[in-house]
Amino acid sequence: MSILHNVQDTGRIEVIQNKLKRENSLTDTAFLLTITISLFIAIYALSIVFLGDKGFSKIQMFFNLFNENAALIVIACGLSIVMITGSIDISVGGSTALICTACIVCLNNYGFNFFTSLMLALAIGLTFGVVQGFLVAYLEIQPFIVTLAGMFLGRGLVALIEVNQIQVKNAGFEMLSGARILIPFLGDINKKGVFIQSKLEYGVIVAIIIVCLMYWLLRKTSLGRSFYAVGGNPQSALMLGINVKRTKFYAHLLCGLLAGIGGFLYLFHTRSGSVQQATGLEMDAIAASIIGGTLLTGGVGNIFGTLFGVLASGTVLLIVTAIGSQDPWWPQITRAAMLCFFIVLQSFICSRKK
Amino acid sequence: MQDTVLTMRGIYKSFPGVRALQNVDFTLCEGEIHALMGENGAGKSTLIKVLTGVYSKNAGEICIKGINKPHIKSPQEAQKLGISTVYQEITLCPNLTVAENLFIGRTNNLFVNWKKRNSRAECILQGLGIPAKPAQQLSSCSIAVQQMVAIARAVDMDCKVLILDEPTSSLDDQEVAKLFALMRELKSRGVGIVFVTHFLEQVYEVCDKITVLRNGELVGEYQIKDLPRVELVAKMMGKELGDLAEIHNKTQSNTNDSKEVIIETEGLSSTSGIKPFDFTAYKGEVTGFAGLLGSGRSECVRAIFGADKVTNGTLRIKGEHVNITTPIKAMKKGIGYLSEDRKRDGIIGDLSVRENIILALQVMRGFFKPFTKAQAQAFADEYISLLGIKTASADTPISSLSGGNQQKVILARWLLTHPNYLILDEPTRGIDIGTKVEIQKLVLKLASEGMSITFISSEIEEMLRTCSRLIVMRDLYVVGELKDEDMTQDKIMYTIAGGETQNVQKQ
Amino acid sequence: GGNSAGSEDSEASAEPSAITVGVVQTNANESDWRTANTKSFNEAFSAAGYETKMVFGEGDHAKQISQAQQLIQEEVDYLVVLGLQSAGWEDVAKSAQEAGIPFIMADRKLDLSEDLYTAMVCSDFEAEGKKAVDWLKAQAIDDCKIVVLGGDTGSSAQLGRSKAIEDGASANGWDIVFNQNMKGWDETLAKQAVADLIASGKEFNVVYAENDNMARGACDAMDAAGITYGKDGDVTVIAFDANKWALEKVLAGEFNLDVECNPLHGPRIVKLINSLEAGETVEKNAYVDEEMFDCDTITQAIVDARTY
Amino acid sequence: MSRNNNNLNSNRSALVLKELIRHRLFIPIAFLAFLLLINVFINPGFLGVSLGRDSSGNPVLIGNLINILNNAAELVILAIGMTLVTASSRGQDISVGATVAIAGGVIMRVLCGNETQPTELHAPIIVALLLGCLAGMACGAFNGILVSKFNIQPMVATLILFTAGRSIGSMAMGGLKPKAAAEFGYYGNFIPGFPIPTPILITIVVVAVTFLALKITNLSLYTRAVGINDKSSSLNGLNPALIKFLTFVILGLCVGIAGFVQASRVQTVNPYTIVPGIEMDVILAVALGGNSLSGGKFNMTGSIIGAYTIQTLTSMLTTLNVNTNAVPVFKAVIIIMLVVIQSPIVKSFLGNKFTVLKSTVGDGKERG
Ligand SMILES: Nc1ncnc2c1ncn2[C@@H]1O[C@H](COP(=O)(O)OP(=O)(O)OP(=O)(O)O)[C@@H](O)[C@H]1O
Ligand SMILES: Nc1ncnc2c1ncn2[C@@H]1O[C@H](COP(=O)(O)OP(=O)(O)OP(=O)(O)O)[C@@H](O)[C@H]1O
Ligand SMILES: [Mg+2]
Ligand SMILES: [Mg+2]
Repeated sequence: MSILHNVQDTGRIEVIQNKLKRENSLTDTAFLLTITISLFIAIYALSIVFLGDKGFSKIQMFFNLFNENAALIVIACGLSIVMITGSIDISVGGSTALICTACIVCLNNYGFNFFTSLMLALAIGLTFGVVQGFLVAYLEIQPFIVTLAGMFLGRGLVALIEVNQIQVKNAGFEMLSGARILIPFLGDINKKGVFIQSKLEYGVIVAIIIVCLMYWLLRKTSLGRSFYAVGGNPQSALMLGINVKRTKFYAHLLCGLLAGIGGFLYLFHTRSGSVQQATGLEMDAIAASIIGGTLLTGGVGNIFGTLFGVLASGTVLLIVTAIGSQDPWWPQITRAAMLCFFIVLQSFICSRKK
Repeated sequence: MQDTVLTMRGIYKSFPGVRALQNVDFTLCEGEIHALMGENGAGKSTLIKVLTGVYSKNAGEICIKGINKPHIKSPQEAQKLGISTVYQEITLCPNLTVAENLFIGRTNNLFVNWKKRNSRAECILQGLGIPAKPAQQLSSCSIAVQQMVAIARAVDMDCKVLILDEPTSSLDDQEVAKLFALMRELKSRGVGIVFVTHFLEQVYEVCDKITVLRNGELVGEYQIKDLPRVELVAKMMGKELGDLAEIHNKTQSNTNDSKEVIIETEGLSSTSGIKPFDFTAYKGEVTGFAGLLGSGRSECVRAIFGADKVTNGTLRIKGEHVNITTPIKAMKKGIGYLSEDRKRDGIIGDLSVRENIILALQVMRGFFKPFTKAQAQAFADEYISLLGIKTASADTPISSLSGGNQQKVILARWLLTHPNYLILDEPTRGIDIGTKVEIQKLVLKLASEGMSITFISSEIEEMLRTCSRLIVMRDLYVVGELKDEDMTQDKIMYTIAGGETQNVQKQ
Repeated sequence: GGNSAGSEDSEASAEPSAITVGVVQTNANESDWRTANTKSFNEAFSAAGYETKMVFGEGDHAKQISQAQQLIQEEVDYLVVLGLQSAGWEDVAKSAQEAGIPFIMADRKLDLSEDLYTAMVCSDFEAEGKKAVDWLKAQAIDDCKIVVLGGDTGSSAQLGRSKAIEDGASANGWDIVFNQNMKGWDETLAKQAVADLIASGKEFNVVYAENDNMARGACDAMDAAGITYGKDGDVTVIAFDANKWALEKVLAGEFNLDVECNPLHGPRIVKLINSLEAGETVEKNAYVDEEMFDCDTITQAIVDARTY
Repeated sequence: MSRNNNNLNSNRSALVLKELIRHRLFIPIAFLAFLLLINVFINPGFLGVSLGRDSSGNPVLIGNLINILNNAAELVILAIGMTLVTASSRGQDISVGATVAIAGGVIMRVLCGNETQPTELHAPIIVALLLGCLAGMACGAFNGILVSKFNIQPMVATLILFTAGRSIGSMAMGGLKPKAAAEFGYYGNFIPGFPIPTPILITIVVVAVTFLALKITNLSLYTRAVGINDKSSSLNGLNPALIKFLTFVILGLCVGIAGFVQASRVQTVNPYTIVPGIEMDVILAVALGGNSLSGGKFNMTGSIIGAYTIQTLTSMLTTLNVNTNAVPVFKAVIIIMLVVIQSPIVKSFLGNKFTVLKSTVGDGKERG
């Protein structure tokens, strides 16, 4: 573009350049990510110092944070993506419950194995994603309502398939899900003096791979960037030549797919299914995304932030449990108070930055 | 002599209650800059949006570079066909970086190479002298820079047709000059350019041909040399233009008015960063704030209105010391403020024209005293006819009016409150020449009736015509005050360039 | 050998520290039964000088599992689990075993193979239901039309009690006119359901409510519609749990039958832990004994003896 | 001449019909009517209302319709508040279920003190009602401050009380689960001697007050203005933060009243299970009434109709003995159906079809 160089004007640049000095070069996304990571590190470090005797000094405790939250990490990734696109999906808890029950029924009664049940889980997740994506993107129905219907549908279908609680009775699957990665040289000595080696579930590896994959997708592919554009301002995105409808559709599809994977990890971890399975999972995932610096208004968010969001909210839960209480109401209230602290702090820092 | 790149034939487009385009033809040749002119609401933006697939047309044919009836269903397809567009409202994504805004949606590449992208962007930004970093988030740039980025994006595309819908509305002279140089360069490379603006001088400076629209219908296509200004204006308005000289005369007589002080500030400053300033407004006088883009004109008046938090200084209204912390207090004291960014700070999109008109007065009346529907309708009808607002009905949502008509609605809103002191921050931005003159006349009429008015505009002539005193600003400081014979373009330029700050003068 | 020596050492050094018992409870006050249950743990353990660490799953199965894992990391001496769901506890049991923490199930039996848990203190919900069914059979009501108000779907109490009445109905030719699970074991929904039922003109003469609270809700609805119930009424009311206030209702003839479901697990677990500490072997699969109270035979003394 | 007139008339009636169909409330009302019709079809006595007597001999109205109107009380009251919150803050309050638990808990504590089976009320009922409303409004204020002062999105802000509310309710009751004396039950059931269920009367009063308030104040204009564009609103002298705050407090008041009615129904409260999942139903009611969940304009009547639609549906499915856990499937199907026909895209698609149809019919007439 030679012509661009022809038009030079340096005088004006200087005038406005001092304006630029005031402006932070960090984008909103990067800024919120930094907050989340530092918050997580801070609270975990504090728990080690003050609650070390409640298990926080153990390495396994840290690994458990991952073991218990692998599914949530994957699901929250999906939610972050739809939230970045300016949409929402509250059906993930329902679809997780459906996946668990459907897979168990098939594993136990229809001779499914690990692989075919995985395919089933993906198919269910994808179906949710595709249908919801279609309704949201192409029929322009409010995502909250569409996915609320999805949530109802998922939970309701569980009851139609199997009202009872069920458990996986499939040797192959049980063997695989019981397998653990033993981490060499790491472990804790318990108070009876026994050395217990640290273990990591295979689901965690899947979750980490997915986090990296999604990070790459959001950062390095044009689809990922259009998620941000559409979330930032759909009207502008359209004018910039982005196929807004298709982008929204893909976001929901991806979220559905990740809910499928997450649901399967959930099953892989708990090996059980019921109507009540994963109640409130959607809210946990949304909370984690938000703590991770994804804005519900769209356009801002980062997958690593989401990962740390899950870890941070998981740590909060650990802390609440570790402190314990005779009165049943304190844990939830403490948890909410910490959530409140996170959210207010984030908004405070954001407004200070502006 | 030239090949046509674009022909539109018999375009029809209607919105609920409005016929925006009726049987419009438009032809664009290679290497030509073609002005699309018309009053507010004439249908210029609509024609452009039909062309780029934002709206689907009701009837008509489009032919691009020999492809008959190309399938343009979305801006994306328009881009693929070599049409690149800068829309009237800045249409970029505020949450992305400058570099991304330059490139997103343009390639079919699945992957993004950030390094390459940023260095390319750096190159483009530097080439155009846009003071922004590629990795900077767009929302942290000023409006003008955003507009330049939008232009840079459109220009950088390898296009056959470039459409610029009022690209200059928030640019200053140097930036406009830069843009024109760019347009000429592109023209010489055979790109056809559609240029929409309300600045007649700009049209005559760069354009080759003019197509005039009026009320959604085609008036005609003219060579620039065949159409003198006066005639162009007449064509746009469908009638002869009122005499501008007449306006000026009135202004002169204004200065002799009684000198009752309405507003007086002393060392006022606000959180927006404006430096302490002194300012006095007299009854029946039109004052103006002049300065370059971003010099803090808006900030001054916002501080008076209480729109930004005042940090220091005092404000007296009619000699009485008042403490204005919120707009409502200012309104109750008889101040009105028509804000600069119409879309963001002015209109309330989904509310009807009627509700938009009565809003400010209603708020002043209080929470428990709503107007009856009949009262509200009466107010709305009065001002719709007074200002000649083009709207299907008072029930139409304001967002479906054209930019200029929206502006009139907002003006009506403030006139309805009958303020003693009315601040008009860029009331003429994006408004056609006819309306501009009307608004200027209105300002003078109001002033002659005793209202004190502050009129801010990026067009210095406009201010010279209407204002009897000018406050000149630079870099958030008030650097001078000009009146009577000092009020010439040169003098203003000189003051902006080298005048001393108010504070320094005092010492 | 080495292991036990190590444990003796640490016990010796940490002599003053009391036994800590980690309890994974379901929900906090889901019903009067649960409140009594929680109280029983707290009182019995503090009386025995144990330190109690109770956590609440708040209706979230996965949360319960992670809480249990955390208690294992925290190295409680005993782990008592009242699972929201019976499935999915294998990993927890294995971790506990590996860490040498005895795993005790309470309230409902979990799906675990025998080698994974130490003992259980559970109610046999199906047996409870069967008692009620047998009693109903003995009443010889002709043309039984039963309304079943079930508890939280999928909880083992609901499953067992519902199964008993469903089996009973098909065996005895009774007619179940309504069979729904009410979320949360609560009065309100039960009342609404029965009111809707009455309004739509369905006839019934037995209410089989799977806990006291729901029975009370059903009675409220019948009151409002002027339907008589209880001892001399048109509708026979069967309830479960047998809280004190419910027994008062049985005594007053408002409920016909209340089947006990004993929430007092605390003392039993203390006994269990004591024998484990003493190195005795305990019986793995012992169900809690439970009675039932009939409005014809109940006495004031029985009601007074009830502590919860 | 007369033929001409006829033509005009038929044209006009066609126009009226078209207007009717275009009306924002057409689909919600039509759908409610459709549901009621199905109910009548299944159970011909559905619409019947009979005068019965309760066990103490007082006259009471019995019937499915009465039950629906009765049971919808909380939903309707909450939907009113939620509509305003949605309009002003462009988001929804998902904590209403949890805050109803708080309000209910406070009311029970006030009425029963620390006893589990109190024979008489510890405080006048009006005091309990006021304190309950106060508790609700305090929760609303908390949410309101987060939303308006800290600029947190409503769904995120209310996530906090959504998490804690039920526990706070339990704390307010001191972990007890008392049952209040019978006279407290008048407000959730019947006032002796008066056959219409009290919740219906309360709903009527709340709805009437709402519409009156919308008429004699600028609440409607202000909420919409703030919801559509809060920057412009503030430059027009409005205080967007205050108005958002106000709508949350109003919702809090609704929560207090709903908690009162709900507690009175069985004279006890289980904070963990009171009004389970009602937040979703309330939001649904707002959406089914044709309101956009992204704020701005609102339609109060629509929300109220939406609330009754949901209650009719729930009620219908219970009496049909559909498994409670499978009920959501039907709800989901119906929601999707309803939102799909209400979606602007589908509407305009059908609208095009409709005009084409009309114009051909009109042509035919003209020729005839
Ligand atoms: N989305 C819309 N919905 C309804 N009416 C619209 C819409 N967009 C434009 N119009 C109407 O179409 C007409 C033409 O508007 P348009 O924006 O094309 O005017 P314009 O010539 O660009 O004016 P301006 O110079 O003020 O920008 C106006 O009367 C306007 O009210
Ligand atoms: N020298 C400066 N240093 C820092 N910030 C500045 C400087 N000059 C302007 N700004 C900022 O740039 C922005 C634009 O300024 P403002 O809108 O007041 O300009 P203006 O004179 O009203 O011009 P216009 O209305 O034509 O845009 C403001 O946020 C202002 O604070
Ligand atoms: Mg335009
Ligand atoms: Mg300005």
